[in-house]
Amino acid sequence: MVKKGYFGNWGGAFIPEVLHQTFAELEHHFKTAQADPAFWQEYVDLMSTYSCRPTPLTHAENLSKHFGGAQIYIKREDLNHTGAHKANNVMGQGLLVKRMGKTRVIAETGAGQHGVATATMAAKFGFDCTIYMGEVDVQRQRPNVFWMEKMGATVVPVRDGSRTLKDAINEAFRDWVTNVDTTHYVFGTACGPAPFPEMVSWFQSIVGNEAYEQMRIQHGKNPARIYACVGGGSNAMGIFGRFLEEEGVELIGVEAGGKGVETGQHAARLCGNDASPGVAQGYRTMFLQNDDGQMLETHSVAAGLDYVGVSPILSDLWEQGKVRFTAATDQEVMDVLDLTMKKEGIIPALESAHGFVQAFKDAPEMSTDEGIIINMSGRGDKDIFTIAHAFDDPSWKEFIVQRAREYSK
Amino acid sequence: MVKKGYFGNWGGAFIPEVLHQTFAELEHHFKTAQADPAFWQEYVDLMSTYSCRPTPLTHAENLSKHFGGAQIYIKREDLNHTGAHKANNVMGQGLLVKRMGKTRVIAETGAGQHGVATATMAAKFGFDCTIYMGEVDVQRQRPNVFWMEKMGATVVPVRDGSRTLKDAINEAFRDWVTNVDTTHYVFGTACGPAPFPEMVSWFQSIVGNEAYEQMRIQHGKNPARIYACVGGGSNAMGIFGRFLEEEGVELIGVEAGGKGVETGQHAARLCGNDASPGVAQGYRTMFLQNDDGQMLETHSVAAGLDYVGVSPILSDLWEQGKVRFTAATDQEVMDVLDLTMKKEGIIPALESAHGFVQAFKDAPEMSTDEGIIINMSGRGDKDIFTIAHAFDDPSWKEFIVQRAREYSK
Amino acid sequence: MQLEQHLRKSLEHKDILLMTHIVLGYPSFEVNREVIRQMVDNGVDCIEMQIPFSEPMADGPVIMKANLDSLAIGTRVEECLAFGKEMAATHSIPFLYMTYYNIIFKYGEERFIEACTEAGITGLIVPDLPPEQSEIFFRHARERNIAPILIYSPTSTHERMKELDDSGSGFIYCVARRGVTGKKSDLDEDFTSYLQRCRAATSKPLAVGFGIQSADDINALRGIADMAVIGSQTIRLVDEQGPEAVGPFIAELRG
Amino acid sequence: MQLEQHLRKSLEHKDILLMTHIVLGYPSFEVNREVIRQMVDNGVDCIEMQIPFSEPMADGPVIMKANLDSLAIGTRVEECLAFGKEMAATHSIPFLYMTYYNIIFKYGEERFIEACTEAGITGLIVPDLPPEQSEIFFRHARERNIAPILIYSPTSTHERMKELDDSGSGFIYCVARRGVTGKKSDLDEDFTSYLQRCRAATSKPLAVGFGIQSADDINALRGIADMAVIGSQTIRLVDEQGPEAVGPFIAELRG
Ligand SMILES: Cc1ncc(COP(=O)(O)O)c(C=O)c1O
Ligand SMILES: Cc1ncc(COP(=O)(O)O)c(C=O)c1O
Repeated sequence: MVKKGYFGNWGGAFIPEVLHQTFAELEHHFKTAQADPAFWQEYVDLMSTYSCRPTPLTHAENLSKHFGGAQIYIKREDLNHTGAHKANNVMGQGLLVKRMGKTRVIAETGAGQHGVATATMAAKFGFDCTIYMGEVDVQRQRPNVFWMEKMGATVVPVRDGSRTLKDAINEAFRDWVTNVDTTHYVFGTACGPAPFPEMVSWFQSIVGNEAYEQMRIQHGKNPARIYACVGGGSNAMGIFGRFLEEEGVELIGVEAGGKGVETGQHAARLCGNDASPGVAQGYRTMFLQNDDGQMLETHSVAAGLDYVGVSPILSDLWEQGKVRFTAATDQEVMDVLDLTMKKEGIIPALESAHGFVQAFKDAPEMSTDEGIIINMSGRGDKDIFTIAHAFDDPSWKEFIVQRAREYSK
Repeated sequence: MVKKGYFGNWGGAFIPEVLHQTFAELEHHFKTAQADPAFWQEYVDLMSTYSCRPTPLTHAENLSKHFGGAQIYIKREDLNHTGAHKANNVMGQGLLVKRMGKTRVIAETGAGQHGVATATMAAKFGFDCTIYMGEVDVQRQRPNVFWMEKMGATVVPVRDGSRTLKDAINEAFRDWVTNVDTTHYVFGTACGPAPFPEMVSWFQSIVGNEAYEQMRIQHGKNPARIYACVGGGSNAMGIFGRFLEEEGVELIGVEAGGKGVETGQHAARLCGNDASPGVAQGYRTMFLQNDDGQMLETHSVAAGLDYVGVSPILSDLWEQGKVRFTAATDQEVMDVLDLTMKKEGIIPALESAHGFVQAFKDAPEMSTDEGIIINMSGRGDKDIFTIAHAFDDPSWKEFIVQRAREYSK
Repeated sequence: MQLEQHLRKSLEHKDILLMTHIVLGYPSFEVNREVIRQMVDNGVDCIEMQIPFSEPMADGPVIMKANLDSLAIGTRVEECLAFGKEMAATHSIPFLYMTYYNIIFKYGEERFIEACTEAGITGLIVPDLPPEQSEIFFRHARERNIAPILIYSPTSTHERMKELDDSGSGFIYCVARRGVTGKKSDLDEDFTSYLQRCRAATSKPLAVGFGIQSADDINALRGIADMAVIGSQTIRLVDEQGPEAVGPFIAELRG
Repeated sequence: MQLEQHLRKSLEHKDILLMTHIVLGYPSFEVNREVIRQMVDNGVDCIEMQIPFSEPMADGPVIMKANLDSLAIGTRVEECLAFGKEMAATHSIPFLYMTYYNIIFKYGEERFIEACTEAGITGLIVPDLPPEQSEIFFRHARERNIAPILIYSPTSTHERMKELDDSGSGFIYCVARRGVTGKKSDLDEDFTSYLQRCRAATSKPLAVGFGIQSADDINALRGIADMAVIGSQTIRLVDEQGPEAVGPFIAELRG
């Protein structure tokens, strides 16, 4: 028998005692909500009136023709309110927070997407909100910080450790253990202590449920393959969920290959050789760590994939061979971004573009009556500072320099 | 009898002879498409798989409570692909271009939204694309220029006249008369020579059609009032259309009051005293012009409202007293933006925020069982450079200066 | 018929006429005056004086800039009308106004035509006013013997040309190619067959404009057109070499 | 029962015991050695040595920084184990390791406990390891007489306290308040009733930690707790005044 909160060898809830009671309550409310069809209906209604669910499934005809193989479909999580799938999880947790009677939410954020989504949800539900964000990420994602603050949230730059996502998580936990009575920690991905992996995956399952129906209508049958980028794993779990038990649907998770999985500068947990089983940030999974169990620095052009751990549910699916894992390098991501914009007029987030990379590698080998879905977890136009920078765009640089000149006067 | 292409005293097609034939063809294809239910179905299908139509109608419960009057509903055009209602018009015209067998599209753009939408459509349909944009706007909207270019479009900065929207329109016409055989000019709003005002309004009517149904379901009856900002007038025509013949629905168009309608620094055509009937850019309407008929400079914090003319259809509705026109100042817009973000977690475009201003003035006086709709024509997060600047945000400035320092090295 | 008759008379002893173009108030009325004098002295047959407009949609960069610069130094419509009157009184060739419709519309169509009559102006070129769009304007113009000049383009069908012929008078302005003023046109085979189409549609004299820049261009028009229109080229010349360069340039064109 | 017996013996002639905390390798093992010597010499009853971890989630800024700085200069787990062995051999008081679970997990739970036994370590504090999460760890620890110290918090219910009591041994570490290490706690009425709840749930000695900083704090614990834990305060002291300040500080605490 698998232990509560575990997925095979992975998961669990490695939490300080002070959180024990709050996790018990969270678990209780989550399970009650899960068993209550009215809750899910409330969630779906909220998402369809406040965000734009169901999000479309776009048949990328030009890309399909370009590669001459599989029919490529793109699940458009970019069209969610706040621009990414993060909204699904956050709004769902918002409803739970209301049920739990708490008045304050906190969250970690890397790319800033989850922070913006949480600040948005807090504004909508009238919660106080504090967002923890590594100082490095605050610097590279200033626009997101601006919006979070405008939405009424307090953004706390985290100056410890690698000053990125994992440090923001640690800091959020420190807040939580201090303010546990009033506060819910809105975990941003399918990681962390149980029940977060399961709960986040449950809220995100709305993506796969929609895609399943849409694919039947638009393609007439199940997809042969489904691609999703894997940071913490929430968008992947979201789209994979409904298809896990379907025959003949291959699921592919794409991790951040950074400068190459052989360089050590990446965030490939399940497809490289640098990760090993470990326990940190409250859960057991494959971590990028050294022999002593100290976490390593990671690298990706996509802040949202730049993380040491991965969903324990995905570690389990990996171990069972139910999901194939690959990596996309920063360079491949930029190339694919370029192609996708030019061919389809669609701007994937840097994170999402990782899924596109592998899909584009595989599509030409497939037959034209097979369909594949790429989960486009978010939109890239929020990443203008990163993307314009990565493309080394001269007029962008000139624009920034000129703006700065005005501000320095 | 009203003349073809006229709306009361307004409209017409004041075009150089070289365009006569192409307008005849455009008119023909438009009328054929309009009479063909399959065309509209193709359009709706495209919009629901490529963009996310129907866009939601969000009940802004917090704002409604805050003002204690009418129930405020927000029509979420911000959730369209590319972030504004502009996509509706552009994708519709894209389908017409395909029917006409042309291979190249051009467009003017002010805020950049219409340019981005057109570049996106061109990428999707495989058209060549050139976007004309006033040099002033190129400078203030560089991120949009970056995306247009990445989507494969050529962006031409227009250095004549006031170097803003109207000059971009003139330049687009110059291109069109030169390349009329291959090229369609994707006019961005419900202005310009006939059949553009009618055609753009037709494509945008999808907004009001949806809102009509959604309001019945969510509010149980028609709204008492509907608010929309008015630049050229396309989003206003879009949401007003379905309700024009409905009893008891007041329609309110909100123009750019800039620094105040009494200061001369505004773009209030229908609600101030500075405009008079005129003919320019191919159509007859109320223009901001001097006694000689020379166009005046306009001002608005919202580039998309910063325009001398207005839809001839709206001039007609104004003359008939069927739409009430008011103005919102730059300052009112910033205040309302702040409130809306904090209360609802929603970021209206600066343009759209004009509609919110008037709605918030009126709502407290209304009864709680009345409903109002605000058309949120676009999202504000694309305007980060303008909004952060307008809020005079110190950490934003610091961020820009620091970025520039890296680029100046 | 005043204008057409005038042109036909000139055509009795010339195989091709020359119409030139200036933008009023650019760079100044004084320079306009001098340029016109040199044009008339060197055998120009007809002059179109453009009243500047802030939105010169059908003009290319040279004329557009002249429009905007003229307005920038404060040129007013009344001044243009007064200047036109002075020119018509001073010189014996026909003078026309070219402008965009809004200038006329805003001034009042009847009032504007009245002013033309008073000034001795013989024709009006309004590139953004197709005949369908203002019945009043065309009626008044014809009643007052001010020729509304209509424009043919290579994209015009035969039917359209006939229609335009019915509404216009004075002459037909054939634009040599698609596009705006100022860029050189290829006067090639396609062009010749286009002009044949024009000739077949109207019995009015044919003027050809857009990109006519040299004696060679004018020679190419001899026999197929009745009048050549020099637009942007003289503006460029004045910009670069001053008004005194205009006389020799025209003389050279006249051959 | 080794550790608990040891503490009970000490409690026979002291009304409250003192446990102190150091982060291994911070600022260096040499300083650790000196600090421990001074602690022992001045009457500390028990020392928890923290093996640094890169993600010290339950620690406040002072101890967190010490963890990260120690790792930054290259501190390895093996070194920590060797140092612990040296200390246990040198001094006669009980030594514990405090660390996060991943250090133990990665080392191998059995192997780690083996190493503790060999080093003469008597207890283990693992703040992110609730008893449910590793049956193996708790079983092995108890078998090898290494006390797994469990933690009570003000949010723990009576049932939970009983459960924890069943799995832990040595003593119960009662955290004085919600939050992380390093900030002062109010030892007020709520706190007293919390400690009464703790006492009712276990017969093990009660240690109180988190924000205990002064002789006054320790006095407040007399009679309601068995051991006071000084954490961040000595690290601050060493940072600011050097290791030689530790002896006098402890002496003063002991009163
Ligand atoms: C757009 C987008 N996609 C993907 C991710 C990665 O998260 P996950 O793997 O949980 O979907 C992020 C995280 O910030 C994101 O912003
Ligand atoms: C978001 C948005 N709203 C409104 C407008 C104004 O245009 P219209 O009046 O045609 O809706 C624009 C124009 O760029 C826009 O971008």
